[in-house]
Amino acid sequence: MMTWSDILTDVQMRLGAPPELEPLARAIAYFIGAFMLVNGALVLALILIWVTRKVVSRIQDRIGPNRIGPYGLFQTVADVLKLLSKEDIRPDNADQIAYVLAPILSVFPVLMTLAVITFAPGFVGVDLNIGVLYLVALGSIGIMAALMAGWSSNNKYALLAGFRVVAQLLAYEIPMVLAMLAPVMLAGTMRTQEIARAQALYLGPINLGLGWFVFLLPGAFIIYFISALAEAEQTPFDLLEAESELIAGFHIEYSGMKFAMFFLAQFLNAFFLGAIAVMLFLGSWQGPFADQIPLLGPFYFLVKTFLVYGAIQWVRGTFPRLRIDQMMSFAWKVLVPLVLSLILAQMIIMKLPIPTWIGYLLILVANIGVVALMLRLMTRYLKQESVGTKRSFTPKSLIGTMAPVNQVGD
Amino acid sequence: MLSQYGFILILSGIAMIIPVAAITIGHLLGPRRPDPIKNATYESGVETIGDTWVQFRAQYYLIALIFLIFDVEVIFLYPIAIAYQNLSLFSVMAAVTFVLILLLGLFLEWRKGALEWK
Amino acid sequence: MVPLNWYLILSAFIFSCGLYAALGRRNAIAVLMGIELMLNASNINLVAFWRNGVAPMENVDGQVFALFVIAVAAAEVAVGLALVISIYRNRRTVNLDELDILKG
Amino acid sequence: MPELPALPSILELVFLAVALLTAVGALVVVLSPNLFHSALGLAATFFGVAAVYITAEAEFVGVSQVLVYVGAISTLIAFAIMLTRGMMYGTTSQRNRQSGTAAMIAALMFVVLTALMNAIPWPKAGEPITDGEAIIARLGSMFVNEYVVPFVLLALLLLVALAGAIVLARDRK
Repeated sequence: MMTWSDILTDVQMRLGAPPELEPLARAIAYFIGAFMLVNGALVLALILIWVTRKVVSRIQDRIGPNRIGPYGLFQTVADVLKLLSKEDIRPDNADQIAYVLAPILSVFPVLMTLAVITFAPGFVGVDLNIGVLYLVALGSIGIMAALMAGWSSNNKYALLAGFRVVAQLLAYEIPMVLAMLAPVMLAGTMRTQEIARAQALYLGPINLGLGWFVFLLPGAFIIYFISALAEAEQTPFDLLEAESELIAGFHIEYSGMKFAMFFLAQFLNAFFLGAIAVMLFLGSWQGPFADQIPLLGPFYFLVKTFLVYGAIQWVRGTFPRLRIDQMMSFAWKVLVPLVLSLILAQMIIMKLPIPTWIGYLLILVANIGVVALMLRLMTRYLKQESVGTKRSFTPKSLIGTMAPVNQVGD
Repeated sequence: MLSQYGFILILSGIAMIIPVAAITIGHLLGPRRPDPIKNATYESGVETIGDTWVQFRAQYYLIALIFLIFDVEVIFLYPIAIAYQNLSLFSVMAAVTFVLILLLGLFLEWRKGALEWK
Repeated sequence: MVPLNWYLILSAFIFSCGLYAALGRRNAIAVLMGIELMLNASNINLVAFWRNGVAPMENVDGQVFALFVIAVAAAEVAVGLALVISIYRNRRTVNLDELDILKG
Repeated sequence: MPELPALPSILELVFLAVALLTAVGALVVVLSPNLFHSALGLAATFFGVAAVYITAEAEFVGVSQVLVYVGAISTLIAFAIMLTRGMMYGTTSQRNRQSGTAAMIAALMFVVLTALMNAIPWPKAGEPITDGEAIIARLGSMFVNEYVVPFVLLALLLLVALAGAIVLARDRK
């Protein structure tokens, strides 16, 4: 299997590089690849911010950016220029080193995610043996960044928000990691490339490319999706930096480009968590005829990722925020027990002496059972909550009454 | 195999340089007119009283604690998942016991009320 | 390959730092950090000896030990810090030389 | 992928850089008067140690190190520092009465150990590793075969530690 780095190295060797410089050629190939990946991600972020603002505006019956460029396309560029020209304020009693380091460390892990994302067969940064855990481990750096930002600003609100963010990230990381264990166990590998390959579906010699794990593990997928929303600090889990209510939580003291770094990290993180969902559950580049026409692979991958990202924005545009106690108990009392029982069921089913397809069927049944249980728990909880919020009056229409208010005692 | 990590190394270099460059450019391009009010702690215009000392509740510690224990158990489950195809029934029972003890721990915390966010 | 004694010297350095923190700092949390450093140093040794041992593909015991050490260190730090917090609640200090309640 | 002939020297350079990061982090932990700086230094050390594992081709131990130490233990320590603050910006010394002796013991220890490590003729470096994934699978099967008793005992230990720590740290009414 030729990977992109092999091809690039090969090209350099053909161009007449001496054989003893082969490691250097490989390093140059790696550098080109890494450079393209990172810059691609930055351009993607520009588009992504515009798409997000447009989509959420439409959902909420607004227009969104429409002044700069056609359809407001260059709004983000203008924003970046504005942020560049802003004063770089450093609070007097901030801890200078940690204060500067925190925004850098929040972008760093997000960009590092690119290393194991599978765009097409052979086109993955590197196919690490620990791919899936590598993705999880990068999240730990993000946690440290939030902690450093909160603490070094020397502001009690930043500190409190930083701690709450960390508590949220910690609480939802466990269900996320355990949900990621389900496809890893099915594929028997942590290499993202191999997981993608395991999601092929052969009908005779033809690869239909529809053996996506989501068809087998819908429960694990939904749990992953919910936890990913919380990890990306997206609505309904964004109560710590609710743009419309609070002043941005732990990065309250940041201005200019440092603030932009947190912003960039958050957007790209949401997108990459969607990409991870695609890699683990939605078949990565797999799809009909992806084997025959190589260009379809990256196309499928990007389309799926944008769809998942769109779903995240859809949720963001429609759902109200949770309270912090609801959020915490949802992670520990609903998601973790459910995903643990799911893993337990999968472990036992995979060792039962039955044909594979019956095993798959049983896993599917277990997953659907988990989803049903989760929905049941949630509806029960919502009913229980809605008792306390009875309306004091019944509005005549949704918009409100146009009739003049009765003047009392005049 | 180690040459794979060469890519990680190069990528981490670039991923470090990008935010550093952005912040440096922002620092150079932006105006610099510090004054004591601007550089004071931002609390919506209200003057800061006392230092950053806030009373934290042990709840945060408990969340991190539960996370730590679960994290440790997760790192033991992943290699088992990799080796799963070749494990005997006895080994699988050991792994199942491991997960069951994990669940037991969770229910213990639940009963003790460590999961309530008050 | 990196020579074995480079790993060992690094590990000796970290161990010495940890030893100093464990013996010379007043704050209980700093002492716990020192203990963590020492455990990490021992782990470096385990991994380095595994790598330089016979048939590292087969005999992965060094890595198994390292993982067990990580797990036990996690349990240790959890209980240790909980003790520190509990002491702080009762005595309003975490400086170890002020905790002389058992002095006769 | 072909084994690169020039890799050893590059690997050694990388190791030296990583070791420097680790050592500086460890020094910050020990010498910084501010406890939170110590915690950050500790996180840097943990990260450096994970990179050291990777130079030794123990990928899984490296990633576990990042997950458990950087992700969980550093955070736990930071939370504990916040819960027991009050001395953080205080003027009291961070060192106790025996710190001079402790420094001497630690320095002596380092010198003796280093001399010892250099004196012993270690056997030449080990065999190359061809399949990293097989090692992870081997780890997994060893947990539930050769090391099954410690494995289950470990689960019990973690359970007991969890229960005990929660009883100790919980807010009392």
